[in-house]
Amino acid sequence: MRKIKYFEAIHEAHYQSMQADDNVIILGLGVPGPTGIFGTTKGLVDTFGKDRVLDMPSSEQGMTGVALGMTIAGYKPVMIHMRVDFSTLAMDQMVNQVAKWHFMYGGKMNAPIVFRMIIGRGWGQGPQHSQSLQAWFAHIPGFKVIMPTTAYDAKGMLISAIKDNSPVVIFEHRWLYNVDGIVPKDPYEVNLDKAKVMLEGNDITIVATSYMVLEALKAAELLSKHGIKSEVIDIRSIVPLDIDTIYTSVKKTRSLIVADTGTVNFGISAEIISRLIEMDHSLLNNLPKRIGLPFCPSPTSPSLAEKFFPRSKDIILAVCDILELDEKNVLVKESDSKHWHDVPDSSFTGPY
Amino acid sequence: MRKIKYFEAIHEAHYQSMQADDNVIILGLGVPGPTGIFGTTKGLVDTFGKDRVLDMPSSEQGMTGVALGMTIAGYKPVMIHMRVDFSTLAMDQMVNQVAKWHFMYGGKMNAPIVFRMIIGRGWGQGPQHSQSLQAWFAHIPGFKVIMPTTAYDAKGMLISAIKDNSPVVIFEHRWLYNVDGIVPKDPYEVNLDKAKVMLEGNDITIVATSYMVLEALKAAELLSKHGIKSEVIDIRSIVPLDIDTIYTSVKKTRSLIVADTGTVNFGISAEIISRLIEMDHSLLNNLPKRIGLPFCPSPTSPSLAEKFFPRSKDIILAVCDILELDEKNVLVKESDSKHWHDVPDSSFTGPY
Amino acid sequence: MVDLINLFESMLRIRMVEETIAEKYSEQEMRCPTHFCLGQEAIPVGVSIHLRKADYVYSGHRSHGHYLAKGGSLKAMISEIYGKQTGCALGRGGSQHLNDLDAGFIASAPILGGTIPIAVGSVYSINSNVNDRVSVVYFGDGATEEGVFHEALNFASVKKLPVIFVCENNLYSVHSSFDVRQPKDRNISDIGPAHKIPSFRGNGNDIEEVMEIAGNAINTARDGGGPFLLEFMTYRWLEHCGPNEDLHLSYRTKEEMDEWLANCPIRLFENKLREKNILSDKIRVEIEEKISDEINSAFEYAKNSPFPDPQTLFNYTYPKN
Amino acid sequence: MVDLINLFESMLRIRMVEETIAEKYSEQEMRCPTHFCLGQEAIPVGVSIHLRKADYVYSGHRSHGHYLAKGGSLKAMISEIYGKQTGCALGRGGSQHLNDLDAGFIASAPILGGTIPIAVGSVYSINSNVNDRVSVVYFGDGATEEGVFHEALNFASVKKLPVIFVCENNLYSVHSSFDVRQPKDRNISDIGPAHKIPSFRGNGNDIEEVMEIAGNAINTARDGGGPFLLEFMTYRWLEHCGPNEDLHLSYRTKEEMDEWLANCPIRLFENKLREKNILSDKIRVEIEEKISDEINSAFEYAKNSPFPDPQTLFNYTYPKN
Ligand SMILES: Cc1ncc(C[n+]2csc(CCOP(=O)(O)OP(=O)(O)O)c2C)c(N)n1
Ligand SMILES: Cc1ncc(C[n+]2csc(CCOP(=O)(O)OP(=O)(O)O)c2C)c(N)n1
Ligand SMILES: [Mg+2]
Ligand SMILES: [Mg+2]
Repeated sequence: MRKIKYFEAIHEAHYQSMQADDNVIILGLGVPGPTGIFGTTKGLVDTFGKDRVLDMPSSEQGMTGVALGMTIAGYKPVMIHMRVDFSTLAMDQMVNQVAKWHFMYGGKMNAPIVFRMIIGRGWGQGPQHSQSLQAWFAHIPGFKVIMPTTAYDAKGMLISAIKDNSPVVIFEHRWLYNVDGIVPKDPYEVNLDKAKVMLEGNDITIVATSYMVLEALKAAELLSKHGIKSEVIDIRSIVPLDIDTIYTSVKKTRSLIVADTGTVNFGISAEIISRLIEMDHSLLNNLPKRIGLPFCPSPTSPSLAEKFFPRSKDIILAVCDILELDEKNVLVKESDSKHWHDVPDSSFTGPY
Repeated sequence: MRKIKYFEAIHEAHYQSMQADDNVIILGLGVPGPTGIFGTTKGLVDTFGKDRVLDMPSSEQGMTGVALGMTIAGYKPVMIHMRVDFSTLAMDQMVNQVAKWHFMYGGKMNAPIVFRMIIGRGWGQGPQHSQSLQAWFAHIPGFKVIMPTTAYDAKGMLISAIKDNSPVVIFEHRWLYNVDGIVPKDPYEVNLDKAKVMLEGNDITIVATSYMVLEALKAAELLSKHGIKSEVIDIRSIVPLDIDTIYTSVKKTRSLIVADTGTVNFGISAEIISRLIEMDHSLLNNLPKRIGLPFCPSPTSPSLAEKFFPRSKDIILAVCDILELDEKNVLVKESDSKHWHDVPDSSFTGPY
Repeated sequence: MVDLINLFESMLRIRMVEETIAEKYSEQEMRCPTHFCLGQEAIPVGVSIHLRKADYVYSGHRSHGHYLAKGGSLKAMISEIYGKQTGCALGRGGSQHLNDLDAGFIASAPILGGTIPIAVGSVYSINSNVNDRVSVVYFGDGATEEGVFHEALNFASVKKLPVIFVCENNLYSVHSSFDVRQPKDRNISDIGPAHKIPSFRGNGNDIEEVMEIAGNAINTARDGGGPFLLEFMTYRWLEHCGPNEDLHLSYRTKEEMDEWLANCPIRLFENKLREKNILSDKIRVEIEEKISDEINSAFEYAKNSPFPDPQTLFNYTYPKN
Repeated sequence: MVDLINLFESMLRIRMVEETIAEKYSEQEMRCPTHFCLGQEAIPVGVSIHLRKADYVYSGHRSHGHYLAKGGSLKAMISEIYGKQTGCALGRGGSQHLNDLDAGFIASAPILGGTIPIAVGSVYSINSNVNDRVSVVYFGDGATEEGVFHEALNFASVKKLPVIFVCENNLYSVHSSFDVRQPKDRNISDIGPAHKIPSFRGNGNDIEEVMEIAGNAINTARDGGGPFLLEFMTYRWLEHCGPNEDLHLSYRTKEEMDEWLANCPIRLFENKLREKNILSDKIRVEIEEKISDEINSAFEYAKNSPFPDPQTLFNYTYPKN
């Protein structure tokens, strides 16, 4: 059973998709370049050439339109934004054209484009480089929106997304890139509409997206030492949302935490809680909690970022609060205040 | 007690704000033109000149940046988008610069810009001209987001918004423009952070935004003939959200409908329901319902639009469902299928 | 050789279709924003004469002429404006979202500048051998103020794609005159050279001039000569959106209007054809009758067509896999 | 008369500040993305020499030189990079969000093209009398690919605003060379004339040439002559972001790098000054020591400054009314 890293899984998905289908094109600034989008497109140009592994001007809006045009020529473009923040420049093309393309011509046109949106945190990315806008795309009919967490899903869901006839927006968290997992060599697909139970438990349901799944698992592990059995669900697919899997779990635990990488207010956690309550208004035995970015722009200074970006600690506190445990019994004292939590691991030394 | 129309109230707010403060500037394509943004800026150019009532190129992104620059020169710009859909072209400047401007320079800069976003429905506005994106702006820390419903609030909240040091995004529904209400002549302010109980009742709480408040009141009137007393709340302010006023009402009625002009999924209703449940997980005696745009782009054909845009009928059906009434007893049979509900009143004959 | 009568007929057909829409608009059965191109008919006809079926055409909000000149189905267009299931977009789009894939009219959409980069991308090719399909995109002077226009020019130039950017400069964007939006003395055709794109400017009401300029550009692009930017000066006769005149709004003068009315592209060409004895009263009447019949049956077809079934509202949010 | 030694000192100061940041970056106490301008020092210095305190300056991600040349506080900048409460943005922004209102350095921000229209708007005036403040905005060659750049040029031209658009063309956008992003043989200065903006191009490593071109533009703009677009050719020595060299990435050649290193703006100018006997070893050492002292005390200040109190995280989401 082969283990590779998340970024390698994406690379492999690209490679195999391009090999299987001559019409797959990858575009974005630096896509054929020496660092290849954090390694995910590195070297593809050598195999597939610079017309399919396409560098481009920094014209996010125009190049999104170009990608849409490419679909008319029969291509299946994968467009990459090194930060989701840059896609705000392309919002007209994405929302007014791409998302509605199939509908507004009565089903005659398709827009099979994959948008790879990289999100992240840490090392002072700051206000304009660390947003996590999945709620925006989820609000627009026409997009599928997915957030793979494991290397296995990163590969399988990207392959599925490229094959899909809809525009698919993928959110990839930088802090997952170096995490490894078991990934079969052969191409395979993972459905774009199913959540995944990562850990079973009866006491509380922790529903999470992307990197927050890892923090949830970390929290669950610590909690389990104190007899708390958490059920951790990786949402994976924001649109369509697999509410049934979540409902089944909460029906069992009657307790809910939703942990997301985005801003809490008007974010995706609200949709999840609402749908559950629309299914059963007395589903919960206690107050649910949402964990995500608080309501201010991302600060750069590590001292502020420390408070801004939620971690397993915050999930544990929330569980303690919900289940009325004494957090002091559960939380391990954090080692030392000079050690910032703004890097995924000690190998990371900046600058971005 | 003087009655004027909603659009006249906006006009008056502009006039009085510009008279009170020489630094107020209005900009947008056609702002000084003969139709003056559906009458709301008509003739202002004669009093205040074309440098303060400023026509502009169709460069939404650039002109948003220009407006932000104007604040550095001491001006207070009001920027108008004839459809909120056009603001998608300005999303980078709005979200990455304007919303974060105060924060990202440590409080040294302000961005006191008002964005007037016109939303609407009907007469085949279609996929690219009838979105209602308040959920997007509400998700971004830094904006205040308001949706005045009455002529009184349209004037008072616009005056407040112009005075406010934060960027304020106002959503104005075209179908409110010709509705009149009591509006004092003198300038006055209306707080940007308070919901308003429009009708008191004990049976069910209907929380609504903008034009949907009128549909809610219509529904409530009909329901009252059948002994159902609805409490109708005009949310008015999306950010900050006056959850306490809503909570107080639902605590009393234990039943909730949220009716919004935007897409339901991942929209503002979800935030409202979530916050209520976070305050009290057993608040509701029955399932809450969200009413808004269903999950597809806006269709143009009147036969589809008829089903797409929710009306009082849909609210009544929801109430019947929640309170287990027989809807056949409540609903008036609609007159005739040839009569489309795609105009606000019979004076409207297109073309936009 | 170009059949001159065909050209004339093609312009007159657009004119008569638009006049009929305008006339019937007050019946309130065409319930969608509708932008008329009366007075601007020469440009799409003069361009399309050089196009093949396989070539692509894109447009914005004012697209009827572009669609018809490229061979788009009249019945499907009128039905679309009536919001019917038989419309070219199954009623989902209305006047602002025409398409007819069989005719090579790919898409129109009303967001300014929106279709410009799409037109560029659609002739991108990973095969180095020259793609002899060209892509034409029409847009107004106002649309050139959108940054995406410049982004599209830049990329088309980098990749030397066979795109003909056609600006119909009618001096106004809604009610705003050119000089409040753009440097007074600049031509839009000045923008091409900044991106190393050959650019030409001509009288958009003179179909022969349009034909010549467009022909040169299209043929060169087809032979691998890369993109072109063409600016044609013209004038909109009716209000920005809708079937009425709008002189009462006073954003433009009666003198200006009269001058342009005198410059009617159809009358100018008709006079020439008559001078050359190519067109006679008899032929003109025959053409008119033929067009009238076609229009009548298109409207009848549209009016008799069914509306989309509301139950199908969700059918096209996502395509099937 | 310009004090040539001052110019030299100003360039050297930027150089030495950047070198010190680079040197200390590996200590991992400057925890934010940091873009160095080593090799590009002549442009901000040659431009700023013509600027008054009241003039406005804007920049993008690579802003240290622009900030320092305009007189931005070194202590506040270093503190900002260290994420400290004493930083010019109270630690909220980091290297990419410098500002110093007292010095007229209004804002830098890393979204490409983002500050360009802001610079334009900030010298808009409703008073017809000429505003003798000018606004300078620096950006790279890559930023000119953003549509907003063109939108900003257009509006500045329509309103004849005193904006100096300064493009530092260093041939690369991250690792992508010019020709994959823009028409190979176009100059960015070609774009100005399309918007009726006078434009000039020069050697950005020759401070005297920069000074001359910039002076002409700034003085004319100040006198009501409207906007200018200036393109200066230059080269980035270090990696796109961060303190290291990056020749091993092979997106550029050693030959190219060596050529530009030989073209060091500071060395070129130093040689001239020495030839003219304006600069001696002794003076140079004095200058260096003075700068060193200033840098040392700025770093000491920054390191000893407190971090922002986490309790103040929400302080600046909304301003007070
Ligand atoms: C992005 C965007 N902004 C504004 C509008 C509103 N709008 C519709 S048509 C139009 C006028 C455009 O003028 P021009 O491009 O010259 O075309 P014309 O109507 O003159 O043919 C405007 C501003 C729009 N559709 N899209
Ligand atoms: C809108 C946007 N797209 C992409 C980026 C990523 N990015 C940061 S710097 C940079 C290179 C810009 O090149 P250039 O403008 O030439 O400036 P240089 O770095 O060469 O000084 C890019 C693409 C960004 N910051 N903003
Ligand atoms: Mg026009
Ligand atoms: Mg560069």
